[in-house]
Amino acid sequence: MRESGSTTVRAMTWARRRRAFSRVWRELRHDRPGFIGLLLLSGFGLFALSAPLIADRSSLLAASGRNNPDLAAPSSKFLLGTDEIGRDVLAQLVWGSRVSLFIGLLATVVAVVIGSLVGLAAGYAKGKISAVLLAIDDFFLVVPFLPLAIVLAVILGRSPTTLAIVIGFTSWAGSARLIRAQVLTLSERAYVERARALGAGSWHVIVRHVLPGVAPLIIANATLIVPTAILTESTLSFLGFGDRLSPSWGKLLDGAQSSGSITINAWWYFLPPGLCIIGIVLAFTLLGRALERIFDPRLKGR
Amino acid sequence: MSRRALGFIATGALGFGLLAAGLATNASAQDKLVFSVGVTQDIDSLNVTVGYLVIDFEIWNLTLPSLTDRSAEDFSTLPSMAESWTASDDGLTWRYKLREGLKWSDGEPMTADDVVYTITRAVADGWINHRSDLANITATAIDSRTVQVVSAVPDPKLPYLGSYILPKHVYEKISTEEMPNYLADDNVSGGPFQIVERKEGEFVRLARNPNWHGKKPTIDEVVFRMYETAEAQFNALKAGDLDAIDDVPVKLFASVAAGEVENIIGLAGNQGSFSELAINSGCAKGIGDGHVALKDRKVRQAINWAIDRQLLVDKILSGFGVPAVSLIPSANPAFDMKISADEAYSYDPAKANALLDEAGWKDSNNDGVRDKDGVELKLRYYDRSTAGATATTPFLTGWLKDVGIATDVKTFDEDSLIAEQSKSEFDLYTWGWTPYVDPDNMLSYFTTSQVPTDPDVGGYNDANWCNDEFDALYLKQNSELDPTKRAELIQQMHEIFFDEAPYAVLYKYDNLQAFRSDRWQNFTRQPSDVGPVLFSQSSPVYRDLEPVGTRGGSSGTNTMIIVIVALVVAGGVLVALANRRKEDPDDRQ
Amino acid sequence: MARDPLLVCDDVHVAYPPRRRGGKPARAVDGIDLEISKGEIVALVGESGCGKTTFARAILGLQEVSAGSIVFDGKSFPATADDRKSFHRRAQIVFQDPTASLNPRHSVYEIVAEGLRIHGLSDNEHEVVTRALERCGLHPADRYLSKYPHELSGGQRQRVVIAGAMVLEPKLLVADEPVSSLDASVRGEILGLLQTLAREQEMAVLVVTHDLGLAWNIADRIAVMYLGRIVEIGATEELLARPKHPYTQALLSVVLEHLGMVQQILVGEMPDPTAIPSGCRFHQRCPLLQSGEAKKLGIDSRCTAEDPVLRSDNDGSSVACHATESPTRVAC
Amino acid sequence: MTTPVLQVSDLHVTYHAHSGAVPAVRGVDIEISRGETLGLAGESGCGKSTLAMALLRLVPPTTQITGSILLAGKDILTMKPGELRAVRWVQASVVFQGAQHVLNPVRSIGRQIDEATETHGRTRAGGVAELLELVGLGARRANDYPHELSGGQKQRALIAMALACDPMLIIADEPTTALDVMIQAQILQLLDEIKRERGLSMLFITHDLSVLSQIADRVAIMYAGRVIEVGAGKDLLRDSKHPYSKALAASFPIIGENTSRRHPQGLAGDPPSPIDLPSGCPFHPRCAVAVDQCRSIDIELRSVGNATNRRVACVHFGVRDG
Amino acid sequence: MSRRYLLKKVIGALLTLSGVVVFNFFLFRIIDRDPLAKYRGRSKLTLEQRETMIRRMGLEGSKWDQFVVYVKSVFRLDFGRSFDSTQPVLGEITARLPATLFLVGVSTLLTICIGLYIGTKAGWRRGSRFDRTSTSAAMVLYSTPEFFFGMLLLAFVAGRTGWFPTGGLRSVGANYGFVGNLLDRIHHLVLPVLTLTLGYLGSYALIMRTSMIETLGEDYLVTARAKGLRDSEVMSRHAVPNALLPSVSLIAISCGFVIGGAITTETVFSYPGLGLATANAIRNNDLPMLQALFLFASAAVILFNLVADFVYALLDPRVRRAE
Repeated sequence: MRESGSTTVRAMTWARRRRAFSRVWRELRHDRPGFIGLLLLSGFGLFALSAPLIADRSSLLAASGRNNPDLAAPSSKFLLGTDEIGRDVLAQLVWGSRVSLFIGLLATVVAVVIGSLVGLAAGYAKGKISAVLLAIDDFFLVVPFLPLAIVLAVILGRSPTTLAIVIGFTSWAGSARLIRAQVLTLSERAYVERARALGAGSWHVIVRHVLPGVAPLIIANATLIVPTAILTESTLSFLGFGDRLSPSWGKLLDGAQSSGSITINAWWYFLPPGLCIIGIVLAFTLLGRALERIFDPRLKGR
Repeated sequence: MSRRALGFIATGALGFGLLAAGLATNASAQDKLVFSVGVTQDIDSLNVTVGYLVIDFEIWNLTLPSLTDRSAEDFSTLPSMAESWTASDDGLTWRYKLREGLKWSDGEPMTADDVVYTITRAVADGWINHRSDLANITATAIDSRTVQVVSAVPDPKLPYLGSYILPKHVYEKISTEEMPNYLADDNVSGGPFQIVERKEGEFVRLARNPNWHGKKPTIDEVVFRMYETAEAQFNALKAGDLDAIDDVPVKLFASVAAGEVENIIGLAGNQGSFSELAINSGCAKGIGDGHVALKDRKVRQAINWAIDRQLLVDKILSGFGVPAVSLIPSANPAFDMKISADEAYSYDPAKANALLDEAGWKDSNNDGVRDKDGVELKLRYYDRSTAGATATTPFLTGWLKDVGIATDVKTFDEDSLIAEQSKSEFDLYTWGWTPYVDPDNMLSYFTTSQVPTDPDVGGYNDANWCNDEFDALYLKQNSELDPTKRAELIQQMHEIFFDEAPYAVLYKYDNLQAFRSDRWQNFTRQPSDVGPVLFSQSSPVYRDLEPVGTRGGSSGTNTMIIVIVALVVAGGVLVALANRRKEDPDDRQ
Repeated sequence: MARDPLLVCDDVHVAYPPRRRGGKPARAVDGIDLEISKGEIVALVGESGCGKTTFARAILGLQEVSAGSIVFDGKSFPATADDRKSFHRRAQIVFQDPTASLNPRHSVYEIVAEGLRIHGLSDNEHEVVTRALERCGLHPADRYLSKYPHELSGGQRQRVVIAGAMVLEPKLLVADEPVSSLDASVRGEILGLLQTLAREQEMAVLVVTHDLGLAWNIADRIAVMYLGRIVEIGATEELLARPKHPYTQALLSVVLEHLGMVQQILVGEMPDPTAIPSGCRFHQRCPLLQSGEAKKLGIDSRCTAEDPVLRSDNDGSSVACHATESPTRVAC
Repeated sequence: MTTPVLQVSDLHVTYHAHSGAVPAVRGVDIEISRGETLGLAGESGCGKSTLAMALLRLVPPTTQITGSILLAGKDILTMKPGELRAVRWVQASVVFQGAQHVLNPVRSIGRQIDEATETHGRTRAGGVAELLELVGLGARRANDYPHELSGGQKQRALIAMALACDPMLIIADEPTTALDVMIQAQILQLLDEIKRERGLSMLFITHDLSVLSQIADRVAIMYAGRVIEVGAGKDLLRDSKHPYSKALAASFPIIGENTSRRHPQGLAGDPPSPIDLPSGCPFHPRCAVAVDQCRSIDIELRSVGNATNRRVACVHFGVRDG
Repeated sequence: MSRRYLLKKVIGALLTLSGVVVFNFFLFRIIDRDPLAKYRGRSKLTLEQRETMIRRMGLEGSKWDQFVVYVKSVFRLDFGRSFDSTQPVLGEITARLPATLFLVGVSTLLTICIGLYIGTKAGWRRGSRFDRTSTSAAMVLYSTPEFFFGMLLLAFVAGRTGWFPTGGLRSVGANYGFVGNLLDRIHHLVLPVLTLTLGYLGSYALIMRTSMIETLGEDYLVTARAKGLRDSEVMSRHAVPNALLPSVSLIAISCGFVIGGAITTETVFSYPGLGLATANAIRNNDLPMLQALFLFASAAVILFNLVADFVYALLDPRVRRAE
């Protein structure tokens, strides 16, 4: 009896998740900007995955352009031409997409984890803890983000991982505030009150009511942090604080700029990474905004 | 349309108006003949006791006098402050006779006192830029126009004495303690130009010094303008904002050299500047904590064999330079090492591997990195954050990895890197030198006496390398007055340096400079035909430059057109916005 | 008079801390005495802002009591977490808005079973849930188990809320405006359900409402609240037939036009609980004072100076008004 | 007879939501004569508010409105935007439910009231002050902002605003909902006084039948987008004919009446959703006296007995429409 | 305006600022940088000289002592001497401040005016062609790193046409008189301002549009229409003032990003302001300079947020007239 009960519950939970997912999917499919974002994103995802098929990793090595002309225009051999030391731009672009995405996503994970924890705690806890967390959040909200990220990058080093952590560490404040606000509204909800009246402890309330309630918001918010993280990465790399040995898109722009490619119109060197940054940021932004529209509790009720 | 919307439009129109007005100022109403030079390096310090960048030297060359000058053609010694000189028989004592009526730019007389004061204080306080020239020298004033210089040892450099002479009446007020912080903003000049305006990080403007004793330059003013990127600087040259630029990115220079850019010529000058990978050789008399493996000559040689210098020249210099294997001690190529191509270091990873194996560094744990007695061959590799300085790093680290040497790359600002070097706490680091004309300086840097022994004092021996034989040879050439014999001694020093390999000298690079050929002519190179125009040893070009025809003119008309276009656009936008109101559907029922 | 008092509230106060430094606390509940017996339905009637919801939440421990005591089932209010948990098994609350009370992400089954899970009563969960739903008028329960709140009508949602409370078989149910957000035609059904449950389970119900009609529908006793205090309490028929407190009278008059009562529309609005008037808290709006009646009775000065206490009358009702304390009827 | 102030015939209002067309109002005829108050009652979703908003075409632009709405003889539905704007607030104004954000939170009460007169060039001699005094707020409230007023005061301000251009018809859309009984009584009293003093006509929309007994001359009850019963106020509330009206009336108990004591009454089932209306009479699934016919025929309003103004839409009542 | 609100905001800003001051101290103590690197190997400093310098830099004693010295000097606006130029930091900063203020000020003003105008219009006419076009454009602008705009402008406008200077703050050595010099400055400012404006225009327009759309659902717009107001009046009197409220806070928060934008823009255009100084200070590990720049930047953001709070209060009577 009991087992059958819990099986049904589990089945029901899964059915609900499936349904929730298919609802989101359905709504997303009908949300044109969001769907375009998703398509763009899948395109970039495939692009990043296909890196080994397009170019060998060794073509990223400095010496790999040994026998190639420098800054050669696109040709059948080099679809996007070569850079100033004769390396295939396409190879760097495709492997760079991995670096940019990796940094963007890892930074987002860091930001979302910190942001969610702080947001949840600040929203749920009362009194001094909440005040202290809020003050910290306020602080990170006003501290100028780029200088702080640069300084931290200088301190912690330049590997993609540390860069991602730095970016994540400096960009959680907004989501913490957002999540806190949502937690506050959620804990005012009558069903949370009801759970408390049923004798529920904080743990139950957080796990059963608050977390599932903020999860969609966290997802939507995360989708919107990725593009800022990618932009930050490209800015840091462009300013020369990126990892020199990882060909991220920002690094490519830095290379293009310092080698004078813009002036001699080697468009194949600076336009592709620039457009890729715009494209991926646009993709995540479109998707994130669509998810926000879909998940937004204010719009849901109407 | 509501008042608010009008407010928006008004603000927009104001913006447009300002932009248009801004455009109108491009017209230059300059009647002075100004030569604008773009540089990507900001001035380090105009204080001759602390500055060390080439831009600092360029400005000192223009503002500070010296007893003798160098010819533009072949660096031969020319009179400057001194109109003549005589030597004692032993060649140790020299008397310089100063020109008559020398004056500083502020009108104070320039006398033997100034010379003696400068030399004496420079020796006493150990000023870096005077140190090597004056190491063994004492000076006394015989009268106000005669200076007697005594060298403790025979000095092949004399009678050339190019040390900058400072105005005593200014510098005697500055204590030794205050000296490092002195801004050198006195603007008292004894050279052809004097500083008239300086905005840090922006520009330095120099005007002709009326009290200059030499040839009167044609140009009225020289402006050095700082740019953050070489690209922006190049664009400024193209746009006509600048007349000359240094440090043209190689690819841009290639296009200029190919004649693809109108009105601009490129001159690739060589004065022996080279880049190297310094290897901490762990001199027993020095301090520091270099990797144990690097104390082994074979390992250092292996590093030299692992590097493809020709590829660096092709890719990083686009061919504007040549591979190098030993020190370039002088701007004069006559002092370069003489070595046959098959003996010189070349790209031979097999040889590098063999040498490393021989030295006992083998990859016993198969992690791709060689090791010995439990120590991994993993080296701290430091480079500079200076723009462009890091280009070689991916190449070098890649090649080192190929032969089983791991690297841990860290980037420093130049000051911090020098601090690390002063402590000799590094394994490998990249740096570059631009040698003087006389090889003595460059050679002196690798004597034991220049090995850092106190981090606060440091030393030029940045490979932390010492060799008694080299030291002995150095002292010999230092007092060898016969040029042929001296050249032989230097060649012997080269051989030791080559074999000991404290450096992996990478290449000798050209200074890539570009000029407005439609505006200027007479680009004096030093030395003639091969040397650079800007940032040369004694900067003669500024005295020789001549304008081509008349300047300016075209930008004015351009600007007028733009002003009109901008006004029309602004007007159009206003009208369109105003009309919009009528098109608005009245209500949204 | 109460047989087996299940809940005894003695001089309960709830004060919200001042919004800003130097401000006054809001005395939302300002000294309430109330007893509720097993199986009894008591209606707590008052206008919004009178503190009735705060009081209801205080009974359930959802709001901290600043003074006074609440004794439930012979025990004073639990201090430890375990005690509180077991207390919550026996006292439940139903909120005004069923839509808000249901987590939109949980199915009906999960909602109803939530209480059981919190208290670790997972034996026969499915059966208990089904029974609770059916008892609350949702049958066959199977049809509703896997539905989500948005798939239900307002009335059904409120039934689910009640079922969620009933699975724990509470002894006391506090219903805070249980039907005010529902359509009129659905209201009766829900009230009927509450009445039936109270009767069948011997469950005490405290209905918090602003609606005297609702009280007439189901309550055994009515307590009228004004500005944090009960001003009159008594058996439903008695109180509604012969209201004694001028506030109760006015309240009744505005809903009972057709019984021929003259409308006594009070002027102004109820004051803020941060600024409770001195003397009788109702005196500023009291028709007795305004019409001069109080002066005739000679109590006008007491009305403005002395806070009247709730005095039991011999008919079982209690009133807090100086005008009802005739010298011949001193409280026993 | 003079022309009615408002005459609505065969009004259909269909708005478009994501889920498709929603027929919120399906063929409504109502009429209000001068000085008369018509009470329009019904539960949530019955279309009463849509009807009210449609009267001045205050519905979203995509909404489809057919039929005719004659306001003082002129059809609102055929007016050009300019004409419509000139009619709004001058001939008919709206008293919204004050609890919601119907007042702009960042503009003072005075300016919001002024705005109406200014727009229509009808500056009043007494200005805003007079209006505010009239509704019992006091002239100095003009400088206050909505958040500084209580619910009852906001409602008074809205009434003052509605009176600003001296309209002949006031559409009161749930003006007392969410107010406490005592305040509700105050507002009703105020509306009643104003209406009498100025001879205004009023359409009073509410879900609370008991309110209508105080203020309405006639009452129309709506169910699923239709009017299902019309009649004089008190008659209709005491003696409803339509089974739905009956049940609705019964769910507002009369205190002191023993039938409702310990016996709350209501209707099983829920009001139908306008997107998914049952066939025939939309009430039949909840109706205790439904017959087969009810499932197929959606019956029109018909007169009952000899009372000319009593009309019911139910097969059990009325024979012929005269 | 309520004094309490003002006071609360000012105190909050001061608290955050003091947080920054403390954070600043520790942040820059983590960087291991030899303060005397500049002097090593160049000039012989006696032990005494070295100690004097260390003391002047406030690098003596325990961390706590250093902290006290640091806080005291911050109050005196004494940020020590730059490791790089060896000059007092405050002077270096004040010399560059006007350039950046000019750049950021003008572009922020333009961004706010144009962005809000576009956002308002797009939101009000949601779904219209204007909305679709402007929103798409805003999305693309939002997605583009501002330095990429700078690069493109430099390459295609300045480099190709020569209409605008490619960098710097002013023409060197020329004196056109007061008005002429001002115009010369503006001429140099055009491209950097355009870059920074384009970089942030998108996000401002999107913020305002969202805010407008949220306002569209409000009941008071129905009230305003019912009163017979024109559509444009409903928008300007009722929708915009309310939609501005959330935008004010969001724009204030995004001000921090503009400071980042100033760094890249000034770098691209060699515009010698604080942004460029920051980039250089970081490259040179010039800690005293960085520390002060960081403090200034934070103070600027805090100040901007404070101003935004005041603007908010001015716009919103609920805050302005709260007790």
